[in-house]
Formats: sequence, structure tokens, C-alpha cells
Amino acid sequence: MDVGSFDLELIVMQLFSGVALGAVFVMLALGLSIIFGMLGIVNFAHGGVFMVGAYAGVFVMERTGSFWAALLVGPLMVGGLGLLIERFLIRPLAGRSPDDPLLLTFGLGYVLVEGVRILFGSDGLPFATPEALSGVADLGIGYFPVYRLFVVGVVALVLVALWYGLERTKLGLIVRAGARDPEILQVLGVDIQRLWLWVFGLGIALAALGGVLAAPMRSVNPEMGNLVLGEAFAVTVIGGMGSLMGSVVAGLLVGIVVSMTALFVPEMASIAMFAFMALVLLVRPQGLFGKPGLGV
Amino acid sequence: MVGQGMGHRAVSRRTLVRGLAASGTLAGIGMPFVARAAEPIRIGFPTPVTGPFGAEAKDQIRSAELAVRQFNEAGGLNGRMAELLVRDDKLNPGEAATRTLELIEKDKAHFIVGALSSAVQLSVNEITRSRKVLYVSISQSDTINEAKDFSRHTFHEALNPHMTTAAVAKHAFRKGTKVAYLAADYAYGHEMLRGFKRAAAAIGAETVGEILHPFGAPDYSTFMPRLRAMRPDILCICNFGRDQANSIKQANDFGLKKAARIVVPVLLHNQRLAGGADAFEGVVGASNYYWRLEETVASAKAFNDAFRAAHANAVPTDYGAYGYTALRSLLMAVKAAGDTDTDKVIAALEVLKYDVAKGPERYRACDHQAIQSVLITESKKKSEMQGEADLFKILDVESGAEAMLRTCDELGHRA
Amino acid sequence: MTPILEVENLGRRFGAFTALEGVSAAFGEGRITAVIGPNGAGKSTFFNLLSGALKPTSGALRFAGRDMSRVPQARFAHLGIARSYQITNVFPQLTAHENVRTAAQARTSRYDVWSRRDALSELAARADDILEWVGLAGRRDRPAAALAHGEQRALEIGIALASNPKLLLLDEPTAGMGPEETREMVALLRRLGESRTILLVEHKMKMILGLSERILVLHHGRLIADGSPAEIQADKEVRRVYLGESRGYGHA
Amino acid sequence: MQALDQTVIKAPVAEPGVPLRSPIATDILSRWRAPLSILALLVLPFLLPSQALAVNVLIYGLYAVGYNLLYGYTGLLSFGHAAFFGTGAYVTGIAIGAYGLHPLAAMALAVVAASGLALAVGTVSIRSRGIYFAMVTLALAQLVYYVALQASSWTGGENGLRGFTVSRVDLGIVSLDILNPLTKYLFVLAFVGAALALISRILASPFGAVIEAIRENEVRARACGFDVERSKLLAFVLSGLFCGLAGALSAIHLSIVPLDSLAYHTSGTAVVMTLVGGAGTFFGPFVGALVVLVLEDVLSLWTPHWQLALGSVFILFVLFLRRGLWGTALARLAALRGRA
Repeated sequence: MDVGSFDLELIVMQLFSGVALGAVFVMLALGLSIIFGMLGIVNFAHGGVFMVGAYAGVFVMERTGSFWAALLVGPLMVGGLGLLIERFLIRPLAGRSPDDPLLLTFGLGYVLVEGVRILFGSDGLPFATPEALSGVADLGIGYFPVYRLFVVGVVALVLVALWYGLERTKLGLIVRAGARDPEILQVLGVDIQRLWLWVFGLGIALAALGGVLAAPMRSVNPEMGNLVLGEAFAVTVIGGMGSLMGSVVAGLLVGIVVSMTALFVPEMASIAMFAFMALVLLVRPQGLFGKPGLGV
Repeated sequence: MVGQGMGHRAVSRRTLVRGLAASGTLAGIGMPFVARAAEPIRIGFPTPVTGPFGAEAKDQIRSAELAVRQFNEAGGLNGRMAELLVRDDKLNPGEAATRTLELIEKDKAHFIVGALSSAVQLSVNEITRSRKVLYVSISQSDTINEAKDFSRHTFHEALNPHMTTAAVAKHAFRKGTKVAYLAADYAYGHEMLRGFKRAAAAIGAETVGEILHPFGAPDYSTFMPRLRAMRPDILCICNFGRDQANSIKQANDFGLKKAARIVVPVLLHNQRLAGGADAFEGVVGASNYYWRLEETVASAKAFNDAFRAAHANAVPTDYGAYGYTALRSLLMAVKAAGDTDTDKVIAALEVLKYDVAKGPERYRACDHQAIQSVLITESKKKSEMQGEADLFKILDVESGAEAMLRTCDELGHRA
Repeated sequence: MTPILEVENLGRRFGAFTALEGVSAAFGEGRITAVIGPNGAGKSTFFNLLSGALKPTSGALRFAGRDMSRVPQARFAHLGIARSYQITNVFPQLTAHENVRTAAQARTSRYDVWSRRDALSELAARADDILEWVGLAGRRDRPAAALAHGEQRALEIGIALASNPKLLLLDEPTAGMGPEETREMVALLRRLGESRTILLVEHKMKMILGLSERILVLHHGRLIADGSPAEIQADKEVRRVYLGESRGYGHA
Repeated sequence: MQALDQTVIKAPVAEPGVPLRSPIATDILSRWRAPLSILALLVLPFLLPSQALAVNVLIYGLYAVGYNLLYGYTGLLSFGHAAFFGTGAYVTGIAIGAYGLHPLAAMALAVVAASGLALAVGTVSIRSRGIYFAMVTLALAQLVYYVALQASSWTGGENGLRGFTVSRVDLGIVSLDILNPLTKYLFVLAFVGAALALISRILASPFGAVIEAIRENEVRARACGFDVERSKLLAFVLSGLFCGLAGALSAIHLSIVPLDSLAYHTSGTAVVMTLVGGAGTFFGPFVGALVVLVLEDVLSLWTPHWQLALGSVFILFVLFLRRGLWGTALARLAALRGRA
């Protein structure tokens, strides 16, 4: 590959699109990371939930015609589904091996995909970029879709909200304490089951939000979650399981790695993510921000 | 949604009844002959009912069933009825291989027709050629024509990338046109890329750059700055299915469609439905069939009418047409051969000239590739669509000629 | 006589937190020594260091004259150090006999994928002997999880004995036991103490005073007293720690 | 049939309550579990809808049994075993197709390669524990998948590997016609049977006791003097070895190697089959493979949405029948005997 032929502007532009892609990765991994970090559950249905989120977005958009309604109501609907999943599928597994919720959600992934195929067909549905956010912005160094800039903004907003909620509110304090030692909360008289219910719902809603946000960029189809699961896992593993900060940094790093690979050896862009992950695992098995020896 | 199992059962029940009737009328002639005449002509039909191409598979099945029904209603092969054994290959080559083995070993299928992905057809072909069973592939690929995968039992009714890219290039490229390529990094993507570049060289179009993207990539944003920097007149997107929908959509988002014309090797009915009119608007590509061909071709009209009558006025799609033309031609060859003997049917199919849905077709001798017309279509603007099935404008019909194909020599077939 | 176990200036830090610091002591063969101290005194850390579960951040640990500070934990058992746990820590779904026999394998057949495990008659017999010793012969083929609490504690010691250790580290062997079970355990420990060096962590003072010949007192990660039961009882520092700061004898 | 398996009682049981240990008499019978399994598999092709399906049951049964060595017996939940299955298949195909090796030599090479890969993947992944392990194995298997996709000049890429159809296997004295379905079944069964005997032997060995001890209580096993990491690694390699053999057999059977054999859902298949049949039981995974494949076969004839049924069934198994079909059946039998 002739590296010399790439001018600086293109490289800077590529870096920028890497960061923007990284924001997408952060968004994809967020729901997975929250549920693992707080509840110690690996949600193998994460990709499925992401996909259901996109379909919920389509569903709301078709009825209201408003992208904003889809962005808000879609994740709430799927979050509601998340509450049901926690209550009737995850909670009965309390006290069992941590493998069990993982296995259950693995089965759930199939159910979600096939359920959507029954309801919406197997072909996929179009999802147009909202009028107000379509078009390209001139960044001086190149052009970039307005919608992708919007996604970066939303992700930043969600992260700030999460950070505030977890670090600066009493509820956040309780959740964090509970994640470290559930027994303490029981002793203090906190209804831990209800707390976990809502945390799980939040994680699912965030995964669904990722789906709605992705819908105008990626085509909406029942398999759209399959790749997301792999991507989200890679980001979470690189960042260190259960570390929110880790997911954010890892997401951005992966975005840049993929983007730079795409510039120089484009066909290797998919491998790059997993090769990067293997490298991180070799040097730091617990991930960039994970605590050593973690792993429940 | 009705499982194809039901349809298949319905066919076999009908066949059974007819078979009994036939054996009744022929009872006087002699028992061995009766037993033979009563035996249905079994055609195995692996197709990905499950998975992302379920809709295409459904169209294939419906059209294939139509062809079988027409054959049977016309009296079959001297009273021998045809029977379609539909199997779900799940878009998985391993699954397809197992199903094909079952069709051959257990169901004693006389012929195999079907498949929808390059990998699946090659897997089916691997099984059929070692068992010396005739296989008509209805999935696109250049590979299956090449000597390495080909066998005299292999027939390829579908178009191949070489044909479609040549036709599209002929229509879209001019001398000096600047062309950029975004191609999926796998055999099918390489085949399309090769086809385009070859045509471009012949026409005198200029290649300003090419990017190979990973197969199955969901995000193309990282390729867009470079594609834009190439300043092409035409962007050729050489991929398929989901990859095509995603890359066209994202090229759109990055404003590439405003700067360049987007051209694809194959433009499919169901993929366009899934991608939406806005994303595909103005995209030019090729296909084997589009229902509005009926305005100029009589056999297309007949096919559409029969299909409409059977399926509540729905129109057949491109992949549906493959199922129909493959089955019709195969059964015509069976009739011509007067037997289901594989060698005789191969001989008959090799010399058969048929026009069942899209104008004249025939199989080339060396690689058994169907020489047929290629349609150049353009995806319509939403506001110009008259009805839900009115997706494309037919820009051109490249009529079938051997010159469209790579030479037998090039494919490694020695005379 | 060279001591079987020797620690010198032993210490362990976790980040900024010092769990254990500057502990020096030597232990001869065939004695029962108790380690006591209020909660958070560093007893668990001390035991984890002695059994190889943790590596010291300072000081030295010698067993039978050999420096153990870089020896992996698994080797500790092979060299003759075995331990039991405060919380019952057996293989719940294996039978009592399998529990002990498997533990006994650790010196001889760790990676043997070819012979039949029930054909290792020597190990099987040894496991039976140990079960007899700890009073579980009648429970031989019951899964560990189906044993009574006291029986599980005995099995715990049986597992530790399987490797025929020279040094036995017992972490609260009578935790959660009633008086009757405790009496049986004490008798068992006495018998064991005749042939082995035993170090035990305990909270039941009365039992310790009757059983051990020597007592180590840890407090805030430091060794504050080391002597015979009588000496410890008289020690001012110990009295201050236990009566002044702590509201009772430990927590159990 | 209870003789086929005694080890069930050691399965990672989720429900409270302690399964009863078998009396010595059944321990003696359990020695015959491998021959009895093989006997059961001899009649299989005559009970199933097709021989091609029966061969698949053999192959996936072995794949699941190999997987179970790690999951059911060692307690490590891997989501990346497709890497070993696929490697076994690819190496067999490449060795025959590109280098003209004798099928048996090719399979031997494949097993070696799969074990080697297992050693590498195991070395990296075993350092992570619990569910983290599942994700690391999954991610590493994805890496292998993408490498195979890229290395298309070797693997055929997305089109899959072709051109190595084995029609006959020359054994010196006889030459087997592998295109004959029954001969092929018996050929595959010979390997699967030998592998089962070997696995049974490993499970009954002292090492078998070590991995069970690790599954039961890792901390304790370490304190007893077992090098937990090395034991896990050995179990991982053995597991990869048998999964690689299963892959090699699948290459011979299908005469193609699809890229799917390295995909995520192929890893999931092993998990599903093992769980449905009964993790930690000797024959359970085979039962699981049989049930899942036949269910898929039957369901897919009726509805394109068979995955909905399969997913739901799997969820129900996790919720209510964690020991799987075979495990539950054996536990019931043991309970009956216990009462008697």
C-alpha cells in the first residue's frame, strides 16, 4: 500500500471518523457493560436487544412519523421488555452459577431474532435518516454526515448522564455499593431485587437506544445484532469487563484502530478489532481498566 | 407464513393421485413398465427458507412449484409426474450438503435444483458431482463455471458476475469515466471487481481507486473519506445483500451520491424493498428479471400471469424467475430425453433452446452456463413509483450472447 | 534441631494497605501452635502466606530449610504443607472417599490420563485410613454435601491430611460447631499433633489454652506476643488489645 | 441403560438437594459405558430419517462430548470451540485437497493442529476466569474466523473449502467406499467409538478426578497441590483435540468445509447440545446432539421459524431442566435405586 499518497488532511479526517466510529462502538457496548458491571450478568441477548431496539424505533416512527419519538419511546418499550425478562427469566436464576444467566440469554437471542422475523419479516426494513439530521457537514478537512455527529453528541450526553447518576446521586451510590457487595444492601434494608430489576431494565434500554441510533446508519434487519454482539464483546473485553470507563476508552481506541486499518489495509478492518483485543489480552488479561483477578 | 413443508406435501399428494391414475390406465401394458411410469420425477430443491434471504427463497419456491405444476398439468413425462422436494439449507453450506446427501441417498432425487448463495451452491455442487447427479444452480457465481468446480453434471442457470458487470459497465461507463470501486473482500466481491475492471479497460474508463472492505462489514464510514478523495464519476459498489444495503446507505449519508453515480452489479427486488426507495434512488444495476419485462417479452407476460393467478396478483421477482426458468428448462429436457436418466437429460439440456420467461436462453456446452439476457435497471424515486412493486426502470436489455461470457479457454475448459 | 517452618520479617501489602508486617517466628516439629488476634489482625493473610495462596511482599518464608517465597502454591502441598479453611471448603458432589483420594493424588498422579483412578489401590487405601482417622469411615460413599456440618469439618481436615503433610495449617477447625462436635474435633487435633506440626487459627480461647503449647498473637498486622498459654494469659499488651479495644473474644 | 453413565451425579447441578451416589455395583457397570454407547450408536442409522443425518449426529455428538470434557467436567464455559472444530475440518480438507495426503494422515494432522490451536487459545484464555472466560474464548474464536475468511487462497474464504472429496479410503487390506452412506457411517463411527472409549478412559483416570475437583472447588484443588492452570490447560487441549477430530470427520462426511464451521453459532451449538443432553454426563451430549439435530430436521420441515422453538426449548432447559435430558433421567434412576 502506497502510504505516501495519503495526504495529511485525509489522515486527520480518518482519525476523526475513527473517533466517531468509536463513539458508535461505545454506544454498542454500553448496555452490555452496564449489565455486566452492575449485575455480573453477561447478556448474550445483547445483539438481539439492540436489533429489537431498532425495530421498536421503526415501529414508533411508522406510527408517529417522528424520529424523536422513536428515539425516546423505542428504548422505553424495549426497556419495559427488559423488566419482564429480568422478572420472569433472570430472577429465577438467582443463587445459581453465573453461567446460567449467560446461557439463558444465549437462548433468548435466538428467540428475539426469530420473533422479529415473524413480526416484521426476514428481509429487513428501510429506516431513513431524519430530515433534520440528514446531509453532510463541512468540517474544513472533509465532509461528515450530520447524523453521525449527532450520534457522537447523544453518546456523550448519555455518558455524562450515566456518570452523574452513578457518581453524584444517592441512588447511584446504592447501586455501586450493591455491585460490590449485595449483602450490605440487604442488611441496610434496600430492596435489592427491585434495584436490580431497574438496573437490568436500564441496561436493556441502553442497548435498544443503540439500536435506534444505529438504524439510520445500518440497515434494519433481524441479523443486525449478530455482529454487534461480537463488537460489543471485543470492546468490553478490551476495556476490562464491568468498567464503564474502560468501555468508553476501549470503544474509542477500537474505532481509531479500525479506521486506521481501513485506510491502509481496508480488507483487514474486521480482523483489526479482534487482533487488537488478542494483543490486549496477552499483555493485560484483565483488560485495560479491569482489576486483576476479576472474573467472578 | 406457510411452511414450505405444507406446499411440498400438497404437491406430493397431488402427484400421488395422478400417479395412481396413470398406473390404472397403463395397467394393460405390463407390470414393470407400470412401476416405472408411476415413479415420480423427484427434484430436490435446497433453498434458504430460514435466514436473511427467506423472502427470496420463498419466491424461488413459489416459482419452482409453478413450473412443476405446469409440467404436471401438461401430462408430465408420459404420465410421470414431477415432484418438488423443498429442503431448507439455512444458508449454511454444511446444512446444504447434508440436505443434498439426504435428497440423493434417501429421497432418491433424480435432479437437484436450487441454492441462493455462492458458498451453498458450491457445496451442493461438490456433493452432486461426486455422486453424478445433475444439478442446476440458480445462485450467482463465476467460480462454478471454472474448470475446478465444474463437472458435466453442473448447470448454471443464474447469471454470473462477469455477465452482469459487463452489461452494467457497457451501459454506464464511457471513455474517460472516472470509476472508484468498493468491493467486498471475498470471492464474489473479487469476481465483480474483476468483471468491472475488465469492462472498464475495454471501454477506456479510468480506475481512480479501489477499496476492499471486509465481508459482512456493518460500518463503511471509515472508507468514505478516501472514496470521496478519489473524486470518481461513478462509484461501483461490488457486494451483495446486507453489505450492499449498508454501503449504499452510508455512501448516501456521506453525500457520495451527490458527487458520483452509484452503480452495482446486481440490483435485486427484495433487497431494494429492504433498503428503501430513498437509499437506492438512482442506483443502477443489473438483474436477470424484472416483472415489467412483460411489456416487451411475451414469455415474461405468460410467466407473470400464471404467477399472478396463483399468488393473489403478486409479481414474481428475480430470484423467483431463476426458480422458474431452471425448473422449466430441466423438465423440458426431461421430456426431450423421454427419461430421467442423468446422461440423457444432460445431453438434452446441452442442446435445449428455451424461452420460458425472459426471451431465448441456452446452455453453453463447455461450462453449462445459461446464455441469456441481462437487464439494466435503475431504482426509481419514491415519487415516481406507481404501486409497491414498481421499483425499477428498465434502462436497457442486453440480449444473450456468448460474447458476454469468459471464454471456455479462460475458464480452464479444454476442448 | 532445625525448625520445620521459619518466617523472618514476613510482610504483605495490598497497595497502600499493610496487612502484615515484620513477623518473625520459628516452629519446630510436632507441636500445636495457635494464632489468635482480633478481627483484621492479619491472621488470614498470615495463613495465606504460609500456605502459598499469597506471596509475601517482604521478608522470607522457609520450610524445612527451603526458601518458599517463589514457590507456586501447588508445590506447597507437595513439599508437605496442607491447610484447611474457615468456611467449609470441600468438593461437595464428590463422595467423602473421593474427596480424600483425589486430594491424595496431588503428589503422585496429577496429569495421569491413562490409568484408572479406582485402580490406584494405594491411594484408595490411604483415603480409607484417613477417613477412619477422622471418624468418617461410616460415611465413605456419601457425597460431601450430604454430610453434617461437623462431618464436613472433619472431612476438611481429612483432605488436608491426604498429602501426608509435615505442617498442617488449620483455619478455625471448630467454626460453627456445637460443644459435642467441638470435643470430638479437639480429640482429633490432639491425636494429629502427636506426629505433625499444627498451626491453627482459633477464636475459642478455652479450647486453645487447653490444646496448644504455644500461642502467637497478631494485632494490626504485627506479632505482639509469642509464648506459652500461661505467658500469653499474663501478657499486658495482649490483655490491653483484647480487653481494651475489642468488645469480646473475636466475633465467632 | 443407566449403566451408560454414572458420572451424572457429579454434574454441575443448579437445584439444591444432593444427588445420591451410586452403589459400587453400578460403578462396575459404568465401566462399560463406552462400549454400550457404541452399541447404541450402531443402531442409530436405522432409527433416524436419513444416514446423512445419523452421521451428523455422530460428528456433533463427538463435538459435544469433547466440549463437555471442558464444560461439564472441568467447569469452564467456552464459547469458542468452533475454532477447534473448524480447524480440524480445514486442515483435513487442505491436507487432502492441496497436498494429496491419505485421509487418515490428513485427519491425524488435523487433530494435531486443533490441539495446537487449543494450546494457544487455552494459554491466553485460561488466565481469565468465570464468565470472562466465555467472552475471551468467543472473541479469540472470532479472530480465527476472520483469519480463515482472509486466508481465502488456503481456505476458499466465504465460498468454503472444496475439491477434496474422499470417495474411497484405502486401508491397505480393504478399500472403503465412502460414498456409500452406510460404509461412511461405520467409518465415522469407528473414530467416534474410539474417541468415546478414550474420553471414557480419561474421565475415569486420576486426571479425570482432578478436573472434577477443580470444577467443584478451584480454591481447594489448588490448596491440595494441583496446578489448576496447567490442569485446565490440559483439559482444554484434550477438549480441543476431540472437537478437532469431530471437525475432521465432518470434512470427510460433507466433502466441503464451510466457513460457518468456524462461526459463533457453531460454538453455540456445542453449548446447546451439551446442556440439552446433560452437562457433566458421559453420554448426555450425544443425546443432546441427537435431540437438537432431529428437532431441527423435523421442525424446519414444518416452519421456517424453527429457531424460535429451539431457543425457547433451550431457555426452558436452563430454567427448569438444568441437568439436561440424560442427566435428569439418570438422576431419577439413581433416586429410585436410592429409595429401593
